[in-house]
Amino acid sequence: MFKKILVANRGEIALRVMRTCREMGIQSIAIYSDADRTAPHVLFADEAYSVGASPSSESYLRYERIIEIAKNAGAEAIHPGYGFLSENTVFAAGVEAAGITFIGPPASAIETMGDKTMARQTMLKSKLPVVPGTEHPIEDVNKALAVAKKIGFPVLIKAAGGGGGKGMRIVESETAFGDAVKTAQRESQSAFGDNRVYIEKYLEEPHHIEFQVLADTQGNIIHLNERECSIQRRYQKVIEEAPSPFLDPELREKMGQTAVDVARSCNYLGAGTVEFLMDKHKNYYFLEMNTRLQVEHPITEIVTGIDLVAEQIKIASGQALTLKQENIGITGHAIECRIYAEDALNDFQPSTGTIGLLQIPDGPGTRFDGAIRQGMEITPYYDPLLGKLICWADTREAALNRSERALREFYISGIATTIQFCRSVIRHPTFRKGTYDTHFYAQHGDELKHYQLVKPENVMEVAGGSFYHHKEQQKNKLTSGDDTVDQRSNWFRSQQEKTHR
Amino acid sequence: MFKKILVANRGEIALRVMRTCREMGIQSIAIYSDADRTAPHVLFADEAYSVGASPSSESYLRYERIIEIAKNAGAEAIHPGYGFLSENTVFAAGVEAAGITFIGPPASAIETMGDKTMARQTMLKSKLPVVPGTEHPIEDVNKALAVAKKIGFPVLIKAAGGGGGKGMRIVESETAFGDAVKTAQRESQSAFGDNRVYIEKYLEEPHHIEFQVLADTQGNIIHLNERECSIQRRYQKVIEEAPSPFLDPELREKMGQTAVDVARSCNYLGAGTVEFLMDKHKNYYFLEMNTRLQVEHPITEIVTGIDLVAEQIKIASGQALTLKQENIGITGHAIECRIYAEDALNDFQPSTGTIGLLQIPDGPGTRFDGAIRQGMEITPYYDPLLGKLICWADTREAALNRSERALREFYISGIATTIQFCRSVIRHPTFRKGTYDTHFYAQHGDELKHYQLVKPENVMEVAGGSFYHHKEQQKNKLTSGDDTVDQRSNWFRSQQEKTHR
Amino acid sequence: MKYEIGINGNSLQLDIQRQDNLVVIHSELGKSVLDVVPLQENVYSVIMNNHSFVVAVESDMSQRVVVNGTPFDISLLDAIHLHLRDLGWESASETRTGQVVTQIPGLITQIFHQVGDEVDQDEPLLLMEAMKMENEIKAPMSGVIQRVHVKQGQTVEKGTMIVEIG
Amino acid sequence: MKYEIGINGNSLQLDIQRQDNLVVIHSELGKSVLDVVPLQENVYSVIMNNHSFVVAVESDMSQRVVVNGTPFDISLLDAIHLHLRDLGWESASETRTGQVVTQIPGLITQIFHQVGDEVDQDEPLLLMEAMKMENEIKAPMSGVIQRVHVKQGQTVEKGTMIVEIG
Repeated sequence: MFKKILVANRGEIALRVMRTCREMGIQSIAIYSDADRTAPHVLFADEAYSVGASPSSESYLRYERIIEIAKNAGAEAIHPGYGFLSENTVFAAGVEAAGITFIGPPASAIETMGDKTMARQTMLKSKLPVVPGTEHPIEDVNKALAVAKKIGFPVLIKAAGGGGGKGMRIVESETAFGDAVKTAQRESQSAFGDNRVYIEKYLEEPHHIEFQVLADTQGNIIHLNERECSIQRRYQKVIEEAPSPFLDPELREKMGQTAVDVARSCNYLGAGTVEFLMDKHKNYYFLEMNTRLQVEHPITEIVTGIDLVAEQIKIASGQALTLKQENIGITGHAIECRIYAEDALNDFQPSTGTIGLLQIPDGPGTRFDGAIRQGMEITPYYDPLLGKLICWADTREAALNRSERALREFYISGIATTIQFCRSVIRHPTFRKGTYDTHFYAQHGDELKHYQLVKPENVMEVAGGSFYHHKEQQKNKLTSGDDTVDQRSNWFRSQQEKTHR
Repeated sequence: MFKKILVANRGEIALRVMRTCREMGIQSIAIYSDADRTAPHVLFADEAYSVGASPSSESYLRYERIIEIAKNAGAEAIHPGYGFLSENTVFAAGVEAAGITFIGPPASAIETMGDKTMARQTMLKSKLPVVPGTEHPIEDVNKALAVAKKIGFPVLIKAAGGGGGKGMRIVESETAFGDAVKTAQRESQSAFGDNRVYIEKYLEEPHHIEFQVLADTQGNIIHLNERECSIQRRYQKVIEEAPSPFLDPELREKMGQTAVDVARSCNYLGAGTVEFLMDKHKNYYFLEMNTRLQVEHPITEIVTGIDLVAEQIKIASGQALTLKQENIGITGHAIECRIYAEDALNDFQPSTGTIGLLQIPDGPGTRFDGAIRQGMEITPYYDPLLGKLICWADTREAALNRSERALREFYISGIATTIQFCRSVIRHPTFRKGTYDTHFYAQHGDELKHYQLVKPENVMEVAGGSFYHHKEQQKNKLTSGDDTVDQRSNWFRSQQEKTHR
Repeated sequence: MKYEIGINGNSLQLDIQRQDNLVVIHSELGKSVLDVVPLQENVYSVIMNNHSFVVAVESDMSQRVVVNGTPFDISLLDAIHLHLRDLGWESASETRTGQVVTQIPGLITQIFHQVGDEVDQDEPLLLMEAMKMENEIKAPMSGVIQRVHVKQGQTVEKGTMIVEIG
Repeated sequence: MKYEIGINGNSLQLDIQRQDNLVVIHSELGKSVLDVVPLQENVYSVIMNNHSFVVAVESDMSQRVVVNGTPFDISLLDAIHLHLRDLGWESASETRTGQVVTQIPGLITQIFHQVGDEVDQDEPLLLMEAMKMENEIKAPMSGVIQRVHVKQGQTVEKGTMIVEIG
């Protein structure tokens, strides 16, 4: 087993990976940009190396520098997390060339699957169903437009070099096509260092359902069942659940087998995710394979009881899977809510600032994979994901109730977040019934926005009185220069009163 | 089902109960003393009522006032938590008399079992094995001394009116007996409003193993397997685990059946815990039954997947148990570490102060049931329990590794805690082997204290350099009156540098 | 003292007074007593008529009050301002302004208009990249672009004036 | 500047200098560069030679430094104090004091001695109840009780002088 692993990432996923490293007795090495000097992953790690300036192009994407740090620090393996360099074949190859183990599939599998168009070709060869679309990245916008017209609008423009909704655009009509391609290319370049995009038919009433797979060096491949990821906004997942309310055991087994076949078709190694689109008749199409850990991996961990990062590390070190397909079960139900630093009431604009009061939910069946701290600054440089709230219970209904309880007790002041937005979704009748598809947000977005969780007419006095008190305190501070009066606790007050009795 | 429940408690257990209330769609009512005006349970509750001054005798123990609040607020039930009034028969009877449901057993069962001496008599009648000792509370110290001499020193003096190590004293010899009785009586009075104490033989090399039971109004009684609670200090549990490393399936089944018999012998209702002492030959003795939720209930919740508070509430509302004994399993292994505001390096002296930096562990298999917040004041009025860290994994070894990881990432500044003490225990070879008994702390206490987790010789420079930096900053503040220089983030610095480039 | 509070189109006359540590409010809904205790800078625990709230007053968004996590943009006008309003004077904060100010720091990636262009309300003015996403900045009102203060490729701080529409 | 640090019987000569935002230490162990950044009042993130530490300096316990959660009582003597020590002057903080001060607030439940009693080091002086537990307060040194400042039943604040032994 490895003694030292460098985690080539930041934020919640870096912390997530390091937690498992420590549990396995492996030293973890953090890299950090200027903006992240005191970030939680840096405080957690056994060793920490500065990797450059705040913009990711000057730090977390500098793969040569990262490989050099790993070599100098004596790291035997590199875990790339998700995003950044996780699906970059040049990086994966460079790591291996430096004699360091890349925790992920071989560069060839990343190339086949990471490149969405090559993946489609591979699937077509294996006679697996794929969504209609271009088979090569867009080079000529006019040729691409011809294809788009042939498959019919609306179409999706997607980044060939990575996932997570970055570089993705839905195009409703011919006129918007050219600009949308350019925007998607720019975003894709900035997010993955790769500007290639491709086109795909935009299925109507689709469900986004993905299967987790694990493949070892001995050729064993298993799947860990599905995750339902149809709640998206801005082409990005925001709430996921496992198991999917749409699948029955037969379909689950069939799709799981397809997922294993997909993994086998590219000689896959490690943890990966096979994404399917499913229409309302329960026909499913291969969408893409993500050759890395997914943001939403914890819901699978919770219903299966398996630590996916530990499995990744064991596989990378050459160990054979000890898990058997027939022993993989589903216990209860798990729901993940992604907490972004975004203003849901203001078109999901990213929000920066300093975290004031922070109250993270906890207790029965409640897990938060995050990397935040009271007093911490949220900077504009990186993905706005603050963390993920994952709630488990024995039934879907209980898991929904638990998620709502946890979101209600989740408190972050100083920045805008998606906490209340997630709560609106969880409370929405269509979501509760489990009859939603990927159009949920398009259909109910406005409703969710105006779906006030606290009714204005019920808080006139509490809002007015608090605001009055606040302004009065501020005035007192300015005039007296004394800001401590209001800070004294009740306990202090009662002690004082006692003394004067 | 109830619409409103008053929680007659504070701290982590009040919050724990309210979380389940909210998940069940039940409004929760908090009561608070002066010292607890901004405590987490008050912020969480739907309604909150002041119950008096800070000392518990003037607030959380004022049962008439609490019943009055419950009546006025329209509460249909009262959950007593643990400690305070949870095993007070006058309170339980008063609640029922007011037409409110007491979430717990009937006063008669509390009386039989809550009174440790009556419980012993009941067990003797049912021919269940009990530890030798007095059958009535001590009235005459000289008569009690005669009994103590008969059963032989060392003996334990224990509170008849409650558990949790309060009012408990071990007496090694005749000379110390009188003073120990008086101290135990005083503590017992202060903790439970009841100064009765009794004597019990102090078994050598004993294990403290307890079984969780649930009994409904229809006469169904099941057990949820055991908790191993042998790691104690100051006669108080500090680390518990489930399952016990000492039991095998046969013994577990036999003891579980005894626990159910014990519950049946007193017409038990609700959640209760049957405590056994077990000697090294695996003989077990009934010790006492706690007629309330235990501090350590979460480890049972995690390995069985059952929410014990939800079961308590359902039973109290008259619902029949839907759980069947044959379906109660044990999945994986759970370990609880109690985090107290105590200075483990200084004889576990309680520690008060303001919580500075707070970093609560989280992530896979990690639950913290607490009631603390950064910037919160820890007052001297109540039990020093800040919360409980509960870690689950598929094997005992993995759960130990996870506990150690979580304790290592747990950070509280401003007060002394038992975090590092727990970590010393978890790392101790005897604990890891699982061959410990209740003498673990007596035998290894000094070792644990000096078992430095960070070696002094490795931190000479980091401690010296940080201290130097700190003093320099303080000096700068005093001379310049400017305390902001040091507070600027790296991000701010880098922005500034960019501007000046 | 007399106030009028407005939230999302609802309004209510309040008589607010301080009594020791408490804020006492009289309105047509009756009497409410608020015990307001600070938890952190700008964040308060409020117990009003035995109901518990956590209330944050966002310091750099004027008038935004967050009650149990739900944000509200409120107005609290005292007697003088109420009188001015009755005389037909609108408070400045209620008129739409043509000054476009960044809410977050970021990188200007594209500018769609130049000085003199006519724009409609909600028409995209420019693209700004922040947190790895492109964000459209839209016109807050219809009008003619008076000034453009930024150029493509420029990094801007939060609160930067970028465009003025007149 | 030259210092000597002592922790639990270990001691080390340090030459500590400030270079911009860094603290640079030379010792027989070599050169160490500390990047010290505050996280909260009295709590710092320290990266020293690429190793990450969280260090708290407890303000009201003089000289207590908590490194990654483990507390150490340290002494850091500068050149002047080192010289004084070499001349035979002990610093005041190193002599045991007979003044007993409460570490926590609580209720005095019993007092075992009165003025004039002789007590041995570590002998119980009184019982104090705090957080529902009785705590023995022990004599920090052997000697004769000079003054008792509290009486049974009295509530005391943290930092109260309760007994003096001479």
